[in-house]
Amino acid sequence: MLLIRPLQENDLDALYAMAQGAGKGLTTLPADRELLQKKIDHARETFNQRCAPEAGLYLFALEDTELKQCVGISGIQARVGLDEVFYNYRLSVTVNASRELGVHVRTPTLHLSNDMTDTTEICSLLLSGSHRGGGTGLLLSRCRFMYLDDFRKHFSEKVFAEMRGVSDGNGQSPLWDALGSKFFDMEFSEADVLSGLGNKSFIAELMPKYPIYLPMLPDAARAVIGRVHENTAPALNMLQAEGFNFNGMVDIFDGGPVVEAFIHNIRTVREGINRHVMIRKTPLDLNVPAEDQVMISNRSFRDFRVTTIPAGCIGLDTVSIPAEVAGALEVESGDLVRLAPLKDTGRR
Amino acid sequence: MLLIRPLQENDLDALYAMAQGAGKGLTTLPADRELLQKKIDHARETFNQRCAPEAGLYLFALEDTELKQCVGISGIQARVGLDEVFYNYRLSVTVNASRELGVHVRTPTLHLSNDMTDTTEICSLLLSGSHRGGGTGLLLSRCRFMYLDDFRKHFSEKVFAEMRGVSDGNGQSPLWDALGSKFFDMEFSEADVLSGLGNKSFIAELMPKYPIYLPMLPDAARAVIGRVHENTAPALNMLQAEGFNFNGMVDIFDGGPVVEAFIHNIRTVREGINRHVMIRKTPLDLNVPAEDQVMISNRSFRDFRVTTIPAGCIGLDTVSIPAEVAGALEVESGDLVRLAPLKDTGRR
Amino acid sequence: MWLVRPAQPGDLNDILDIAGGQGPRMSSTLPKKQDALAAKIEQSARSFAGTNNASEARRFLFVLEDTGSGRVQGVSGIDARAGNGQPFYNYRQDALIHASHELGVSRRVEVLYPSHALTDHTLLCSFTIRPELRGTDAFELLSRARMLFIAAHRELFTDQIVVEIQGVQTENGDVPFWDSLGRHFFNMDFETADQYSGLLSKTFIAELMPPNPIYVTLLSQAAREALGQPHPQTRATFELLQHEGFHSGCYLDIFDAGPVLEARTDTLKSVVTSHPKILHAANTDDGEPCLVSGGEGERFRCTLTALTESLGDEVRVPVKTWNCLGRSSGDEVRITPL
Amino acid sequence: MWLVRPAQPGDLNDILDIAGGQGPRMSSTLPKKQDALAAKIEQSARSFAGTNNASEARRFLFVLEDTGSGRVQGVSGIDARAGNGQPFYNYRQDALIHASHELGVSRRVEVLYPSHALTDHTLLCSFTIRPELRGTDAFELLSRARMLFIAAHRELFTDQIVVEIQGVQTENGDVPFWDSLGRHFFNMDFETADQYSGLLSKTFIAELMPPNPIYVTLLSQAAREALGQPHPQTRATFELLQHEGFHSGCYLDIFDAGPVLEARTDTLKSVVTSHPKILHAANTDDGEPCLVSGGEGERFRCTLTALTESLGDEVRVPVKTWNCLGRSSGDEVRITPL
Repeated sequence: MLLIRPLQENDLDALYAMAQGAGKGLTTLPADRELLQKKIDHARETFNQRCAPEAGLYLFALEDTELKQCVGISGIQARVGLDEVFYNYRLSVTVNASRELGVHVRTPTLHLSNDMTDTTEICSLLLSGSHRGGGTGLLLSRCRFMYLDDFRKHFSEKVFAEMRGVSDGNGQSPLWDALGSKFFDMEFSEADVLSGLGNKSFIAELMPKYPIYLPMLPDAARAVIGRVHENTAPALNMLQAEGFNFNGMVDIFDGGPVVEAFIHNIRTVREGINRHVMIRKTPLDLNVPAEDQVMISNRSFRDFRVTTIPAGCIGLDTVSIPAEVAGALEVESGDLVRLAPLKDTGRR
Repeated sequence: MLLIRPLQENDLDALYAMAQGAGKGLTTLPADRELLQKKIDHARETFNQRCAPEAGLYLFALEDTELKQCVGISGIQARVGLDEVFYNYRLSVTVNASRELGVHVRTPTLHLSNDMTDTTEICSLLLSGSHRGGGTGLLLSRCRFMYLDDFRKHFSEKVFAEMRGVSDGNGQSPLWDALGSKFFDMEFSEADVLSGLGNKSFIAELMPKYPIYLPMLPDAARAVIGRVHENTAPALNMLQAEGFNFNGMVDIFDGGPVVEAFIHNIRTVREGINRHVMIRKTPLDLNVPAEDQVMISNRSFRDFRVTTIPAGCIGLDTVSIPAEVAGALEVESGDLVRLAPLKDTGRR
Repeated sequence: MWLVRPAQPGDLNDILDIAGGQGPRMSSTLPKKQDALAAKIEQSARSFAGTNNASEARRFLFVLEDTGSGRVQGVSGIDARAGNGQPFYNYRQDALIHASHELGVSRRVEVLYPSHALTDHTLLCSFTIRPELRGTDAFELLSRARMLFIAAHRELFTDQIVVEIQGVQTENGDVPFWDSLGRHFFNMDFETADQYSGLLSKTFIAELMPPNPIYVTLLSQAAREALGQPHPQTRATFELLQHEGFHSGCYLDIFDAGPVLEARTDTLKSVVTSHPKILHAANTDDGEPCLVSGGEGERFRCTLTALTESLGDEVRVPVKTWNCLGRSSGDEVRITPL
Repeated sequence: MWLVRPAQPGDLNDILDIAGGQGPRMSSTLPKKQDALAAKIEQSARSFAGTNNASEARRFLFVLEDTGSGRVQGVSGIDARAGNGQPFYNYRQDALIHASHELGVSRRVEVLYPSHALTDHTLLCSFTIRPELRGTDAFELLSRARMLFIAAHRELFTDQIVVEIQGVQTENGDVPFWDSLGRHFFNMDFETADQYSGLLSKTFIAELMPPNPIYVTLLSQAAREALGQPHPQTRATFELLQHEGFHSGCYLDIFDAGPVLEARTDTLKSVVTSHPKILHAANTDDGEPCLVSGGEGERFRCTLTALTESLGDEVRVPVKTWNCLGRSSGDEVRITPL
């Protein structure tokens, strides 16, 4: 069984192995044991409510219950930009027009912005290569929306995700080459890592503060603004299907887009339903196609657990699940659980 | 009967009388016969598709069919900022933080923006004092959403409305006093009128181009940014109920908010249904409470007409309407019409 | 003889001829259209005569006349107040230091700020001369006669004086700075913008110019190299003005990034060295070559002369110089060495 | 006698005493904490001795000693390069003209631009003296000794030299400019920010300073009135520096909007007038009051003297002056009138 649960102390080795396998590009989970340990500690404090709600970092592990091992991770940062400064470029338009001369020019312009400050970010998604496919990625990502839904007061009304921008096989980013490198005396990967480590004062010190007029950048750089890396396209599609939209913000280094949604508009949230648990005696084949699976969560803040069951288990007021699933979710007969389809049902 | 139809040549006198009665503040419809005539001409060209779609100005008249007189007007501008330059302030946040000193300051900041350029605006709503109440304002405003719905390709995906900002009994605006007046050597009302007349080059010439940090403005000015004039509160409530949200833009003069919505998310659009017309022989009392009325449109681009009928007329596939209503709508038995509740049904 | 005097309506065709014969930029403040030029000459005449009304800017236009043929061979001008009541646009080149203490890096970031700081300073402008006269004494006369006029009418001008020097242009007429910046916003070629700048109110610049500062590092390499560089053809002008005491500051032309030269009016070489003297006759044509000017307002004249003797408040120059200036013995003139 | 000489470790307590006795701003570049001040004195000693490593900024600290009591009564300093390897922050006051041709209106819009243009210019700093000596000859000695040091070590300093003058502060310690601008962004009072500025790397300014230009019209009236105005208590300093050839330009302090004075190093009065001379003895104590300096680097000394005779390359001053300077007959010194 694949089970979502809060990240735990003993996940460090698995996490480190995954981070190593992911290589560069995932700057929020670098392959650094000390740093990963800090993240785990932070997550433990968050779930145990030993840190301020706005400082919360909710990290979920995907556990393969047969292997008893963490094979994936995903996260929610309760608020960004409260401890450090959170930067984006806002892709805006400057219009210059002269009626006398009959000239009307629209100039796309990047404005340095901190407008995502104090907003909830979904982040840190990483799935072990061995477990990709079959809707596992969906479960790992979308379980977060069930959590956001049930504990809204801990999060902002809107949530966002930063999508990785375009870079070539060597990790070179056209936007960085045309813009960032002119101001930061370092490589893209170095800047990206520094930025991921959280101390962003170097950005305040080195970043251009005035707007950047895009016609002054080369075509290659302009072309990637607001576009995602090809490896990230599936993740973007998934979020768009959930109701996330590009909000005009892009990453200051690689130009990757920021997508956002009101929590109440997220499909997983809209389509979620509550049912009372009934433990079934009759055996059940859990191995159904992803289309027929629904996510089921135990709605626990401290020990949030989600797995999938066949849609057929859902009754009018109840959901009938095998004892092993109830055990994994730590629920008993009569407990209220929440359900949402794993895949897009096209009901919209 | 109250009937929405395209504005016509012979509405000039009524329009002029309404504009005179409205006084200052409605800068898009000044009491100037020549200007009003131009607006009518522009609207006629738009409905007759004799101007480019993006230049369209759709003006609808509310006719009291007994009086045979126009008693209200509302409009849609297909695209703003294509002919002149369209300015707003974007209410943004600047974050300055020093980890070393433990300082973290968020400074609300106004950035001059042209980002509404190329977007559809709903505008020019004016209702004669004699006809206020009983849902007439709703009909006059919301008929536009039925039009936007049926002719989406003529409009942008999003539409917006600028809401009148706060000013006192003498027409003094606190934001203007603190900001605009420092740069424009004129009265608020004068600037507002000049701006409404469409030639906005004086704004490019006189407007501050750098961001305005709000802590530098007096409290009275800061307090009105993004707030509406008390007379406009009902209009704002109506638009919010329709699904419009504040989008972070405010008027450069009085700080009034801009609200926007995706057309497909507007309640009138979401709740709209199509039915085939059936002319009923049995008499029908059209005079039902606003709660029980539905808007009915003939879906015509050139000769768009909307009125209200009792909700009870709606059948499974058809709507049964009296001959007089069919006549007013210029529809016949079997024609497809569109219906939407006049008031919030709370179905959401 | 070469004579510099106020432009007159009758000079119109000669000036048009000269203005038309220049490259695109040379004529930027000198309209090529007959009616615009005629209006400019009339405004100049009012400025010399002191008959402008209060709201009209004082703009002086001088011509270089070959007294033998009576033909005008060059034009130069002074705007008493740059911008003539409107903003006078420049870029101000400045640098910010972007340094990270933690990373131990420091970078000099050049920025161009839109500036009107030179608005209302006296501006030398409209300098246009037949190419074959470039670098000659007549060339120097045409340019420096303006300083003598300023010296004699100091109260009409400001303490700071500026002059724009044409910037870099390639042989096929491309302007690298314009192509890298202005073109994107004005949506027209350099020559068109330049012509508008001479003819129209500056409203179009306020409307079309990018409203925020520009990072130099984002300009094309050719544009960066052109910043503050004079066009090779302006070499003679540039050196003459440097010799007068002008120096490049941090201001650049907004269209071609040519340098704006600045000087303090009271330290201009011609102003400092040209004291009023009383005119007397010399018997010979020999002597030190000098510029000599005389006459107020519309009667201002300036020519080249040989100076035989200068003792105390008196100078001796040949009588033909008197005639050229329209002055006679005992009149006051100004003299400065070539 | 009054003697100006390089600060030494033994001066620490005297300097702390003086620094603590000043108003908040006077000591801005002079730390009040013992270890910070000791480090500064050591850096100064290395700067005088020329033993800095390449990356360390040269910062010179002078003290005014009463040779009778041996007590230090004042301090002054020179940073060879303003910012000491980091950006040196100022506001540059400039104006834009907002004019509408159609409406016939024109407005001068004052703007403060963040600027680092003075980074790396030589900076006079750390001037602190016991209040009772303000305006005396000792006061002039302490300030101008630095110019004589610069004249004698010209190669260590840049062509432009600047000095920040304390800005307006009310009697109860409020700084109107800070209250209208900086306070909103730095979220601390003026004194705290000012202390950090002296003690910490300038990273916090990059992090906290508003990143965009500031419209003067949006400042409070008290803040607008304070722009470029010196604190009344700095009157003596201000006048002394003006007399040296410093003038206010367009740069202001980012915290209190006090003026930044600028001068060309080679035109400073003390630099221009102080030529090297050979020292000889005078028999009397009478004569013209002068500043006299001698000695290189850490042996630099400057004092007040009576100058009896100055002929050619020679000067005659009393022998007690020799002793004070640690020089003897035939040595080279610099002399400049008070």
